[in-house]
Amino acid sequence: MDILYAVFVAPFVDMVSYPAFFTEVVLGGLMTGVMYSLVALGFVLIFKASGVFNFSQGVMALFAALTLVGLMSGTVPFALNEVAWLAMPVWFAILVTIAVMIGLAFVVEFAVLRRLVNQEPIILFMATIGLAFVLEGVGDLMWGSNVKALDIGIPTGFFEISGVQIQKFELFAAATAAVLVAVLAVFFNKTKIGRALRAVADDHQAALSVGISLRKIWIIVWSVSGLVALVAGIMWGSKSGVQFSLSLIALKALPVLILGGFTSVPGAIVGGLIIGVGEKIAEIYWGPLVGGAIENWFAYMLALLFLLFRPQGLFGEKIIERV
Amino acid sequence: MFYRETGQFKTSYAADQALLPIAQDRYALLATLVIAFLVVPLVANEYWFQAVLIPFLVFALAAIGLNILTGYCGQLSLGTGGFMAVGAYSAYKMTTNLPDLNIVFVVLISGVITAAVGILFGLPSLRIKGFYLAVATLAAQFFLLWVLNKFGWFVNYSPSGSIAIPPRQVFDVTVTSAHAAPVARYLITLSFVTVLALAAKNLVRGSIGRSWMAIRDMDVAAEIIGIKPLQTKLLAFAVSSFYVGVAGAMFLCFWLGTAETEAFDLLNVSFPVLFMIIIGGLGSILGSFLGSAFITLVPIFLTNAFVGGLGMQAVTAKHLEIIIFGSMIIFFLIVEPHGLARLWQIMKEKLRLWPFPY
Amino acid sequence: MYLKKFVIGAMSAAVAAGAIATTTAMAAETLFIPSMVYRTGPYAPNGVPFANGYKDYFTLLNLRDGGIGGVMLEVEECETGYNTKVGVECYEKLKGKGALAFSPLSTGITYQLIPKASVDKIPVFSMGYGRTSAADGRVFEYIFNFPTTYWSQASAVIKYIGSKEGGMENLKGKKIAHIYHNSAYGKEANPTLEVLAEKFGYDLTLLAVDHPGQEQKSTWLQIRRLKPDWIYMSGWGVMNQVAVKEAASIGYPMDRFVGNWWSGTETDVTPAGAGAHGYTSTTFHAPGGNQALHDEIRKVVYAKGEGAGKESGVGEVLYNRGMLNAIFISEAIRRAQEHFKTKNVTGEHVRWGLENTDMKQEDWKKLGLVDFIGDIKVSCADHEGGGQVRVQQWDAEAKSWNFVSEWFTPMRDIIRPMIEADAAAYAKENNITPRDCT
Amino acid sequence: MTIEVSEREPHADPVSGPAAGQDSNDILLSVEHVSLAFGGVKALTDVSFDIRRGEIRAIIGPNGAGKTSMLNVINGFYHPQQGTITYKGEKRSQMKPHDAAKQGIARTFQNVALFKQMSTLDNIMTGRLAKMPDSAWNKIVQVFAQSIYLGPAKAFEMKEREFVEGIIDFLEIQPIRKTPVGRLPYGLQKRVELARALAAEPDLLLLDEPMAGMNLEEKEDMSRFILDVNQQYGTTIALIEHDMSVVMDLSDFVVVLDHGEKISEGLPSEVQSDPVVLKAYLGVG
Repeated sequence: MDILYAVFVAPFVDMVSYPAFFTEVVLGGLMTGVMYSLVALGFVLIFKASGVFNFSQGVMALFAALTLVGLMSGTVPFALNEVAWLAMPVWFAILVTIAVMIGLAFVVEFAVLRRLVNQEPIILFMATIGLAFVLEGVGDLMWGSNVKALDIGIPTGFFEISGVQIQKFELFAAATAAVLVAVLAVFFNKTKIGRALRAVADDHQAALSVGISLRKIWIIVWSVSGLVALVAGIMWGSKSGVQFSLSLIALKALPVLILGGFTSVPGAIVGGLIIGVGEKIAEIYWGPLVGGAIENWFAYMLALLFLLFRPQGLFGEKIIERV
Repeated sequence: MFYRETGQFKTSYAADQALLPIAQDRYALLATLVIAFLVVPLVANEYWFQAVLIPFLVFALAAIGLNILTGYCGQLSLGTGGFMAVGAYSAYKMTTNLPDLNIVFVVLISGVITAAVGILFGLPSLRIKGFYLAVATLAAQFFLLWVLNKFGWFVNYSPSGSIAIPPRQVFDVTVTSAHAAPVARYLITLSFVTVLALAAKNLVRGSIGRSWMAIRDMDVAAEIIGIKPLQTKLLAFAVSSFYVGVAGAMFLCFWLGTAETEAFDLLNVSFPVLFMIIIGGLGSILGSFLGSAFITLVPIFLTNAFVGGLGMQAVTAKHLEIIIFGSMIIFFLIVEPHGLARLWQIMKEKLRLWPFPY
Repeated sequence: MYLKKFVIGAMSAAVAAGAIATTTAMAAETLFIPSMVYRTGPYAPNGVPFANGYKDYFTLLNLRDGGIGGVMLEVEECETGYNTKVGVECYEKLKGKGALAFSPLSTGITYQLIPKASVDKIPVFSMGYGRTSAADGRVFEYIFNFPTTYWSQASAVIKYIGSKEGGMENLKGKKIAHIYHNSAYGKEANPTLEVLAEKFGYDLTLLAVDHPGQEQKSTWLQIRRLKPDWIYMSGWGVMNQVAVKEAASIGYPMDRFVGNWWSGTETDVTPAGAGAHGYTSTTFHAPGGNQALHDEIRKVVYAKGEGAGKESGVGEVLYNRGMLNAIFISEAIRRAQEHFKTKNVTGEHVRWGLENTDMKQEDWKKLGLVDFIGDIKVSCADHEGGGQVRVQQWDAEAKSWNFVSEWFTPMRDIIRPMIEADAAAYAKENNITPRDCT
Repeated sequence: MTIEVSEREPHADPVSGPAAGQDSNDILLSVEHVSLAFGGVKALTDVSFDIRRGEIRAIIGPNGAGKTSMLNVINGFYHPQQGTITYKGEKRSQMKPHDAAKQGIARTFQNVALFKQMSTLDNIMTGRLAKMPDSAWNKIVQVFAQSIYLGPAKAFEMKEREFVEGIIDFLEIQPIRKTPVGRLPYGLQKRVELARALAAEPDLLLLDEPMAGMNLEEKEDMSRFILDVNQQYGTTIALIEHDMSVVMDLSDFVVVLDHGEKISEGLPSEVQSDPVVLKAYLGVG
């Protein structure tokens, strides 16, 4: 009886009796969700356009962040000693990093994708894991494995509205995500390339028949998700410092992916928010009952629950079976 | 020249259905077993047993398990680590709480327990497919590890939450814990793996194996010709989990002796085992062995070659190792997307014609 | 087809090369000291300075006084990446080369080696980590974890908090939260804190953070609501940096946030920048690189370009810890050489050497370290050595750690029985008969 | 779910043409007032007809007439919104495809649905799975038996193999036994698919355009096989075919669908001359 009360009643009583705190939990969840979405976006873009489940997305984020910090601090790649006059201003460093990520896209297309055309999805997935290893090693060799503080002037600190604490950093993150999504939306709907990408996503054969080069598409889409990786890298990097563990944020994006659907940009956002809020509420109001640290698996269970009702994810295309 | 089937005529369906229809293959297998059981124990030193051979065997078995599920039944899973952990912890609980139960049974029962858990987490596979299922199995991975890590009962309330296997004997020979001679641990592992690998081979070429492959190749058609999808998939989950569970139990009992849940986490087990079956070859028992060899041994050999051989700095070696390892994965996928097993087949087909290609 | 042939060739070549390398001959007439390090992987930021300090001290001994007792030291690093399986592989490899003592530098690997050590007769020295109950030398003959353990540390922290609150009696009703890495390592302190909570009547909240700990929002929301008077953290790797950052961003008073000795390094506070100012952590040795020994290392090792890392790294918290680890081992070797009257000591000799560690301030002074660490006395029954714990604080302007407390002696009267109980349980489970130390 | 719309006796139904008045155990399967729609799109509207034991029944009609949908309804892959299927005298409401298979309904597919990575032999062997008991307990026993292989499992396997070899000989595909079906030419794949269906020893065999994309002699072979199956095994066959000449030669009785409705049925000769049919086929056949 007490157990039933503790599980089904107490948490809700708690929520309503401390509305300020509850709001803070929900806000916190939303903000965390945004951070997840930033990572998930990269996956979605590539999967949508090329059907590749790019596991190296996390490492790409790390690599981008490492490059950015390296450039800002004027580190000499591989030599790892800092030269003052090499240090770049933030904006310039970001531009150079973007260039690097685009270069990476070319390399990946040339060295990997082009040689694995129409292979099984799982083979391509495996290839991206191999890619992750390579990037990880190269990143470490190039920029060193110590923790680097990343400060591009994102506001920190907080302000309170009627007892609800709001982090400036998180507001900034949310804004960035919004802008990013807006840009992507414009890119996909307004630009010629964008439409081409959508065409490919909808039907490869058709796209090819109207003469859209798959290779070009790949390069573009990998560049774009490289850009997304950079944004994610900056956000997470300024939270925890730039270091190897940054690559593990990929794991945080997976439940978001299945929840939102591998092929849907809005899905990545909404999925992120749902996961964020869901896991925070679960952790804070139900976690203590079982000793906490439940959010990791809870995120996946939540996603799994959704899948049982929508096997293609919240926004994924409907799967139609026919013979 | 030497590898020919000419002159080997099959007089019965039985002969044609045999495990290895071609004589040379049978001899090869026999030779391998003789070497593994008789020669290796004489020549190998502790380093080879503990750091190379035993892990290779343990992971080969885990790979067979995953291959049954993913390679034969087409159900992608990333929960391997969780299931191995279940096997290991079951083995621990049984050995410590039922000291008289023979370790052989402990290991097998651990597999059965894991199979039950596997069925449970296989249920979503009725509706969820492909990468969605893969990520869904992560729920199992994380949940199982959390449970094992959270509740003291599983570790007999040891404050550190890590488990250590006590010494146990088979025919009065100690085979578990650091007190066991490495060769003893190697031999018992090898025996388990040999028997279970043969069993798996038989299973996948029988009617059950065919029903799995039918589901893999085209589940809709499979259902229309009279295969129950859920039952077949769950069976695959059960058998696969049994193998993975046994592998987990051996991981603890015959290899490391002590473990904590981190030892079974996603990046330590689930992914590597998936790499093994993809690199080795989906839907191939031999491939599971080749894959395990590749993933567990190549890094070790690279390091030793760099540090021991070329006298490189340990850290630089590690970085290069990671890079080369990654490139090798990509390279092999490009050369032969169907894995080392297929590469091996191609070589055999070449051999058949050699030295007269036409 | 050629490609495939090439692949086969390349692979067999790699295997062959490896096979040859794996069976390299044993070391010559030198003292072989294995060094398990992790300069790669998620914990590399902590592993690198430690490894450097460890290596540099032995290099110093070689360059300055030609090794120990006239025998040169051969230090071989093996990269574990903090991965238990790799660690075991390293152990087997280095063991074959006549290793004298292992410092696994990872809880997971330590647990692996505990059963092996007594079989292989090579001592395992897990300095301030690993299995706390290994402090009971009667059960864990070959395991040493002096100068002090997680449980002692926790009790010392409570003492520190008591002193700050103006007496242990004032702990009653105080709220203390323990944020811990959800692993064997992180959980170590929990039993102690619970026992002490009953004794001193503070209420304890345990908050687990899962590996890797990049995302701790919910933990810190709970802190926000709980408003604990003190936070104690057993963190590791990225978890520390995020925690410090989060604490700063919710405006928690940093001087009431105490990390354990794996959560108090330069690395942990750098990303938070100025926000981390005032963050404290425990330690069992002094921070800073201005001791005589450090100068020696700079003069002898780095001047000759033999340094393992950057000279600027000398004196970092974890550098000092690695150096300390090396000192304990080399002193044990020296002790063993004198006692057993042989230059080429074995693992068993070194075990004796470690067990008879007894270093007072004057001994440390001889080594060029003043007020660096408390007195240590290890014995057959006590492998913890009764080391003392001190609290250091981060100064974000000066970018340096400084002591802010006296040395605290842990509550041995409470800890020791717990240790013996756990050790006894282990002995029973693995049917070990404790040796007699009387 | 299915809604009963007709309480009338099937063979009292005037639309069943010559079938009417036949005594009911002569009727293997009867389709009554079946309507099927996907969302708004109507695939079948109020279709009714019987299939008599031992006959070869052709279902014809222009593209998009709903022929394949009809087969899918019969073997339980689609569930009609209205109408009932009576098979072997018992009315069937909901039914899963694998149950249909168990009750002796086998089929081939318009665009071949073989198990690409498996050999011809294995593909045909899968056809036998429909005959095996599939209680959970039996499966568990099977797992142990088959993993040991020697003994009962082996004996059983051999029995199955012999039966399948019979079919292989019958369809003259011995040489491709061990070839992965993915590598086979289209015509042969169709044949293997037929073999797989036959392996299930079906009472009712549904063939969806068995000769699509075949050249003349392949068609002749296939026609021969179909007739042989019908005569030697007495299997009832319902086939969809475009090639009118083939239909005329093979079928005993023809049902014509157009836009999901039955516009005519009767003996091939009758149907051929039916003005409605000609209109529907205008310019087609």
